[in-house]
Amino acid sequence: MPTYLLLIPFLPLFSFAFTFLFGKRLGVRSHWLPIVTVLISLSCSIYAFFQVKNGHHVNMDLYTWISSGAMTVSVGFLLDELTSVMLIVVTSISSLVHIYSVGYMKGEAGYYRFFSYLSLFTFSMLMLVLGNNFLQLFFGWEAVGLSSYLLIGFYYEKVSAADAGKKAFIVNRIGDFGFILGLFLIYASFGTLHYEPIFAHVDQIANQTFTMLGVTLNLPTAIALLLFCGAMGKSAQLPLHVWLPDAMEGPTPVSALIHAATMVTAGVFLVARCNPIFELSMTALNVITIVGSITCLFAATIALTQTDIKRVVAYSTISQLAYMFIACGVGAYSAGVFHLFTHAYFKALLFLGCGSIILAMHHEQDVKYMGGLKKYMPITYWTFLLASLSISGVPGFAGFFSKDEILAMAFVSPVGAGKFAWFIGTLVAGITAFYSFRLFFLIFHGEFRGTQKQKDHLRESPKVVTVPLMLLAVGAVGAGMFGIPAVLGGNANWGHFLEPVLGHPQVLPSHATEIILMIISVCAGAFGIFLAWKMYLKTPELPQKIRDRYPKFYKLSLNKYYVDEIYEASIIKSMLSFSRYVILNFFDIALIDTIVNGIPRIIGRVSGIMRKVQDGLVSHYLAYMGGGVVFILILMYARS
Amino acid sequence: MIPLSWYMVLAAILFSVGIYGFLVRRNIIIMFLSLELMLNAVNLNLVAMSHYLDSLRGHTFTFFIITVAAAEAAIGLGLVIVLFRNKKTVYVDHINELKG
Amino acid sequence: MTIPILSLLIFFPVLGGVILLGISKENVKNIRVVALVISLLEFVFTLPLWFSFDKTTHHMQFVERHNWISLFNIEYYLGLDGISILFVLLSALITILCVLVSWNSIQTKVKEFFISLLLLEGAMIGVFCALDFFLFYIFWEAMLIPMFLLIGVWGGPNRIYAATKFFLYTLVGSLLMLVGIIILYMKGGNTFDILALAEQSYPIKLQLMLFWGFFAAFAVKVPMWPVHTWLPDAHTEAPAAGSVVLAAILIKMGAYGFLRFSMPILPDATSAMMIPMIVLSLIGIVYGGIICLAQTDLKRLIAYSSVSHMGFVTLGIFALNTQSVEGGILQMINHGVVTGALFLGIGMIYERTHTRVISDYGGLASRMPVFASFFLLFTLASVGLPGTSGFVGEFLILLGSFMTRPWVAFIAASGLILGAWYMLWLYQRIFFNAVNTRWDGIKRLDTREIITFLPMVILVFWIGLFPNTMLSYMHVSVAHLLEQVTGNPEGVASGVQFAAGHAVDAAVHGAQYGHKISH
Amino acid sequence: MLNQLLFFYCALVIVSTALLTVRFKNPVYSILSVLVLFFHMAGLYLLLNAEFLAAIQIIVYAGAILVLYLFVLFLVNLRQEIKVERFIANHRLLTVVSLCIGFCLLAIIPSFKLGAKGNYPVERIEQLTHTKAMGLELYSTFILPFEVAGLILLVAVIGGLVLARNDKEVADNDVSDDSSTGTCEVKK
Amino acid sequence: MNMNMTFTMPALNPIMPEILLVCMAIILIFVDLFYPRNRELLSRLTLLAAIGIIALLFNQKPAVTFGTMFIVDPYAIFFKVICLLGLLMTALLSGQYLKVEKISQGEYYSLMLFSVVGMMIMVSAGDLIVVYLGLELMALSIYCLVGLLKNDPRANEASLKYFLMGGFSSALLLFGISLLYGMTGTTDLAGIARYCTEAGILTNPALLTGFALVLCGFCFKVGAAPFHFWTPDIYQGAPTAITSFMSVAPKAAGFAVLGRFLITAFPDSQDQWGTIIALIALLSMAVGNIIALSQQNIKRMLAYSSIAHVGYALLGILAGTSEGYSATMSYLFIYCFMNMGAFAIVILLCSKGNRRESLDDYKGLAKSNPVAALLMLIFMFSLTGIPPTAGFIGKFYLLKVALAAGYTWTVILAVIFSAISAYFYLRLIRYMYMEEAEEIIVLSYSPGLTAALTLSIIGVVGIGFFPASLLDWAARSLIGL
Repeated sequence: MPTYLLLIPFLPLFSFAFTFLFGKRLGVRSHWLPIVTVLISLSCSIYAFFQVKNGHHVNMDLYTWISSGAMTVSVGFLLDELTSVMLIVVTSISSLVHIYSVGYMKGEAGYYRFFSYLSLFTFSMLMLVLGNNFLQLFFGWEAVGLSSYLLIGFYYEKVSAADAGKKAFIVNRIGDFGFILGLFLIYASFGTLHYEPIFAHVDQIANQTFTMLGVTLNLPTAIALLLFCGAMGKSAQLPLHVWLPDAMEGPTPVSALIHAATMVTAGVFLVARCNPIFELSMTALNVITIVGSITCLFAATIALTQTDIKRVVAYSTISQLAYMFIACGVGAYSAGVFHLFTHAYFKALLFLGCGSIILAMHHEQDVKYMGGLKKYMPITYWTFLLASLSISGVPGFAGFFSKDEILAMAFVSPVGAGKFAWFIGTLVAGITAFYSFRLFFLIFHGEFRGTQKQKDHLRESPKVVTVPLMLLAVGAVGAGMFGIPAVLGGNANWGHFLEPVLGHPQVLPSHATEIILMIISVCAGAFGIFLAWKMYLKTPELPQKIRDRYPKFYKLSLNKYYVDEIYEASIIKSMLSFSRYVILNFFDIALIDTIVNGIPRIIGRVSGIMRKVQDGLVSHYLAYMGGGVVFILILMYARS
Repeated sequence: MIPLSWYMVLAAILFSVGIYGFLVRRNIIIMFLSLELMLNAVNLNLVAMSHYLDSLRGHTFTFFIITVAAAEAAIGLGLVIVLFRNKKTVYVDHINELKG
Repeated sequence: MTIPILSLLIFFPVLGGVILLGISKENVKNIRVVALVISLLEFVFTLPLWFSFDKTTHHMQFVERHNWISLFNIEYYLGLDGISILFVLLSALITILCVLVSWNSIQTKVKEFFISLLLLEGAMIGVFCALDFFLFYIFWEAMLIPMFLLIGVWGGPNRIYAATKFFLYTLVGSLLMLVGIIILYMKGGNTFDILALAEQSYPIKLQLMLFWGFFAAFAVKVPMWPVHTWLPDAHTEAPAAGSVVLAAILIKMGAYGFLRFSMPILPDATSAMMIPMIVLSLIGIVYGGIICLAQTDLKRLIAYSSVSHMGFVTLGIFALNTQSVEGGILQMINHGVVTGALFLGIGMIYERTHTRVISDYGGLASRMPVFASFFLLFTLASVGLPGTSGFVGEFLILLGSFMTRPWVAFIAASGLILGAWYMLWLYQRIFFNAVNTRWDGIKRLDTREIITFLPMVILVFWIGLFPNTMLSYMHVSVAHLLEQVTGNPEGVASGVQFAAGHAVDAAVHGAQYGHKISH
Repeated sequence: MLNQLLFFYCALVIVSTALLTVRFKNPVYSILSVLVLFFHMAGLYLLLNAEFLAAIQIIVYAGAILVLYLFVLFLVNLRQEIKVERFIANHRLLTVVSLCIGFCLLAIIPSFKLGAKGNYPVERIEQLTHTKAMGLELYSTFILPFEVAGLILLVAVIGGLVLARNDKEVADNDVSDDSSTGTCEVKK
Repeated sequence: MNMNMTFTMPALNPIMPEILLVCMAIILIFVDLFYPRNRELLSRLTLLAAIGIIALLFNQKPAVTFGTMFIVDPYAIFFKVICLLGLLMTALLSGQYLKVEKISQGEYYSLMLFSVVGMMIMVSAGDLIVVYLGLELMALSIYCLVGLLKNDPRANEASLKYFLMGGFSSALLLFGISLLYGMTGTTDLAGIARYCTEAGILTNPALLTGFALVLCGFCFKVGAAPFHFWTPDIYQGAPTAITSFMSVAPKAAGFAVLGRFLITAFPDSQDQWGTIIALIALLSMAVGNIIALSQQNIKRMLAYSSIAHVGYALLGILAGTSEGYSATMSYLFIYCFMNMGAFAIVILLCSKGNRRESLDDYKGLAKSNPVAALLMLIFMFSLTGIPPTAGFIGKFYLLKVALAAGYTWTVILAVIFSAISAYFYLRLIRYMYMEEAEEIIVLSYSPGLTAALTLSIIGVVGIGFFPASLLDWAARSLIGL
């Protein structure tokens, strides 16, 4: 079996174990091992990519993990086009974040802990993408959840951080609830959990039905939707998106790596991986598209009014992920993965940029106290600008190609919700551009609104921080080169490369439509940028006016549509009081234990009464005995 | 000729009178007397039966019962005397220290 | 078998107790050391079982058989199969840890404590080895005496109530079982030999009656809802070692009883009662999970979580197919390890803080990082994170129950969410959040305590990553068991109804796929 | 006919005296009425030609036992007996009980059937005389009960002695002396 | 005519043990008269007698003498052994107890011997007359023994109560016998059975009444509800040594007679008395176990527990099978050990001026006297019927036979009652092990007491682990019947 493939996940694992156990002694040197190992993984991944490019696929089992009766699952690796792309994304961004963290986390307590967790995450993510069966996917799925839990709660003494970590894990669990049931259904229908045989026979479950409690369901739809539950949890789609913004409590590199570039895209990866199943169910595809579209708009509108820079970026992440789901929903999986790829870079860049700003601002994250940072931190400024352009879909930048492909596909796709998705997508393209540049202008232009003390300490971040920024900037600009559509003279390598796994979209847009759609979305983007410039540079009082004009909308968006509050009230509070008052106090204490303790108490009472009979008076004893005699005599007659 | 049942009725009545006395009187000596009444009822039964059964078993049994009655009387009265020494009473409802 | 190894295992701890009796109660040191040595030796003695066990047969192994009370032909009949062997090993291991965790925490009547502990171990191993129903009952009841003392003498403030509750609850159950046993003995041809009893077939009415008789004993021990209320009290009041044994071994015996007696001897009743049992288990899972959210006491919370987890076990057992039953057994082992470890941990901090109130804690992670990491590991294992021991069992149980009745898995899986909720919340309240300054000077883990944890850590990963090393012991026995119950080594037919009998023809030889890929 | 009249007379007296015995306020009267009862009982025995028993009835019962009762009664002299309540509290309930038992005993008499005849018909007894017949029986068939009866009397003697003697009062009695030594033995 | 018959000497070998015992009793009186200072000698002689007679019994041949009035069969021998064991243990216990209580009458031992003679005669009686006389012999001696503490009003009250109720019950018994005699023309047990079956009067109300009255008499002797009322008062009031004696020996004798009466005289009407015995048994368990819950005096608690145990023992009788009787027999045998043990501890605790009969006196016993506490613990668990003690074996056998006879619900109720009983046995254990001592008790173990304790613990544990020989013996004892 190819060693390089084993090295990719297991080197980070080793570095995790080593750093976690001995990091305390290593102290500030504890970042070396993780960085080295992740770089090796990166190189291996690149090697693997070319292996695949030359047609060397791998599907091998390491050992049998669980085997019970007919059920056999092994730990095994599958290397194909999709995997190789994911490998590149994960390892490259992970290594950059590793390096970046050396600067960012400098002098933090638990420095070694941070790096060991990063390695753990890298390992889990790689296991997730490399697995050749659903159970290993699930393993990675949960393991990344764990590492995100640990990293979000890195500053565990902050209650909000600890809460956020817990929230992330539990919300994901809710998604996994569906996911694991999906796995069971898959096993029930295919008798195995390995990709290969499943996708080999997938066509046979087309319009199969299965019955549960008298309800008859379409089998592919059921499987697809159950799996999609998992994806919704991981990729923070409505209504399970609530954990991602809170996840910003974690250190910024973590947000960049886990909550922007890699882990949150696992949901998209899952859908893409299972595309043969999804393809069989129009219902599922429609659901995905609609959920994607709604989330897309929803998140973007929230992002408009947030002032915490990381939260703005977080919401933009949610809406970008929604784009990817739209892509999957309309059957343009390769487009989705393409957007995943590009998004990884520019979004990571945005986050790391934020990180660099936060460093400079001494962990001040509120945009209200920023402004005019341009002259203090040029590199951050330029890289951030590139990222913003990319996300706004300015032609030539990575974001432009991927997003427009998605929109085009949505427009022409046979899926019912396609058009709707296209409309929302285009709208959101504008909004995205607007809030990205709103953020950009507020941070870098205008007057500095912070304290004098902060102002004195403003300076550009060290090399170890800026170099990764620049490298990512390259990605953010150039990542699009892999998938330039034919209409723009490209040869759509991306689609061709992934075709073996993700198949070929049924309908392709004609060049004309594609051009038109492009122009529309570009205009939307441009308009957004212009509006941002107008509102935040030209006439800064304008936003206040609008706020006063539409206070309701403003409040709604500022408070994220009160979703958290609703959940808090409707689910958590009610659950807790249900548990305390109904289950514990009523059932357990008032009902069961009263009975349990009541019986002895009653017997005790009876005993107290019965002993009264023994009143020490012989005559009474004799009377009772006489009564007994009579009783026995009567019984005797009865039986005679 | 007297039928056996007459004797038995008499014995039964005597026995229940004895029980009655044994239950309701509070003077232990009277209770003993009632006990003797019961024993006599039994004796009457036995003698009458053995008469009609043409056997002596009943008679001998009666003989033994009388013996035992004597013995019992001796011990019972001894107990009563002890009781009287301790508590200066022979009333059965005064001895209810042990109860519950 | 040249040496009667099982008898050795049963009576060596008893002998150890006698040895301890000899030591003067003044030099506590020696008592502890001797107790430790004895438990270690005991564990060493169990190792041959592990290595020389023949996995290819469902027949009993290491059998010992002698006449005991010929009048009722009661026999001294011991043996192990793939179902029981793991529990014997676990009992031996757990006892070592109990000795270690009681090292300093037990200060009064030390000698008596370790004696009862060793006697308890002997009885527990006896329960798992006994193949004669009468003998089994003897061990089953004999176990009560030392446990009653452990809780009642060395327990917390409310110990007497807890101990009595535990004793009476269990006694009522087991006495009803005794009646069942005797009836079975008479209907089953005047023998207590379990295997022989399993051979015969009994009328269904009788089977149901006996089933409920056994249920009374086993369900209380498990404990299944609604007869679970003794567990929180017992756990809360018991000393650390007591809780550990209770969680790790004692409550497994109920489930073991179902596997060893109810199922093979009363197959028809078992199949008939499948759904009611499953429903009870589901209630237990959800109920236990929800009630944990309202707990303010560390030990109570873990105790209720045991109710939930044991609900999974019984669910697996009564879902009656290969995956679920094997999962159930594995889950028992896992729960023994994990919950045992959690109680060990609680014992350790209780020793330091003398409070079990969750809200008294907070921020311990920065004060005792090593401990925090251990505890996190076990928390995750009990949450059922893949890669830890918790996952495999629960996965197999859910899969199996899904195959039997899909809706069951839907309800049961909600237990996973609740589990994550209350466990992580607990962890947060103890180790995260702002530091409670009361614990600034708190003592870190010493070497003994770390050593106490290590075997558990190893087991957690071992079972999590290489469950087959455990599962492989069960395969044949479980298949045999299921054949006895359902007449089919695969267990009950799949309850997943597809329009066409099965979804794809691959499903039929899907297994082969698994194998083909894995080899 | 004469027998029957005799029976009725005796029965009447027996029942009435029995009732009187249990009703009299003064125990002495009770004892005396019992005395009367015993005599008539003896009369019935004669009717049933068991003259030996009749004799015993009079000698032992009337002569010995009742006298013993009288002695004890006077020993525990109870003037207040006349004043206080004769019956224990709630004796009506107890009356009911005794009536029930009496009813049960009477109720079964109709269904009574006589058992197997023995080998002592009346004429044989008359020919042997009742006393001799009894003697023969006692010393042959009933020798064991006879011996046991002896033992019972022995126990009665010992028991009466143990109970009745007063250790404190008679100090120079060897029994009490050994008892005192017993105690002093305990002391040292 | 029948002169020659008159003077044939009946065979005396079978009755030799009783005769010897009587002689020993009389010897004791004389010893007491002539060596007044020598109290040890009396107990020694008693022990000697007990052991000797047991030895004698073991190699006695089955025989019938005095016509059919005296039967020596394995059944009788078994019960005689139990009675003598009771005597033996009591003799062992008495030494210390008499010292503490300052009981000085020399008649103590001889009266005990006489009562045992009475029991032995009851046990092997083949005729109701003999049964009655043996019963009276036993009862009269016990009345005296109970009232032996003349200066203690409680003892006096106890004896008087016992006497009154005993007289009542024996009157009932006699009336019943008279009816039986009238219906069958005989008082010979076997004869009764023979005649009943011949004449087919098994369901005749008069006969049943007689039977029922006799049954009541015996139930009183064994102390089964609703004829149990004497038990608590008498147990509490009597000298503890006598209490322990009463709790074992007379019960055993009573059961022997009851058993013989039912097997020999009324074998064919089991369906008449089965249910009634079942009811009596359940009632006894209920009364015993439930009232015992609220007792504070240990002797009283043990009294109620003994009522309950009578209930259990009756489970064997109601089956009416020989297996059932052997169950009851082995149970009584085991009960002798565990109960004697418990009472031995009670005596051990009682000291001059302070009898320590309250449960509170047991608080913290485990700390001050671990050995005594441990022994008491074992006896208590044995009484509860927890394996691996002897009590469990006995209970198991009883439940088994009752189930075999088809009394399933009776057994289930019995089981529930024994679960209830666990509560008050546990309470004592809780006091000993889980409560703090109010006063530190210093105990003195006299050799006799130590011997008694050793004997009973060996019995309880030994039979618990190796019951086979006892059970086989009990089963063999019934082959004769």
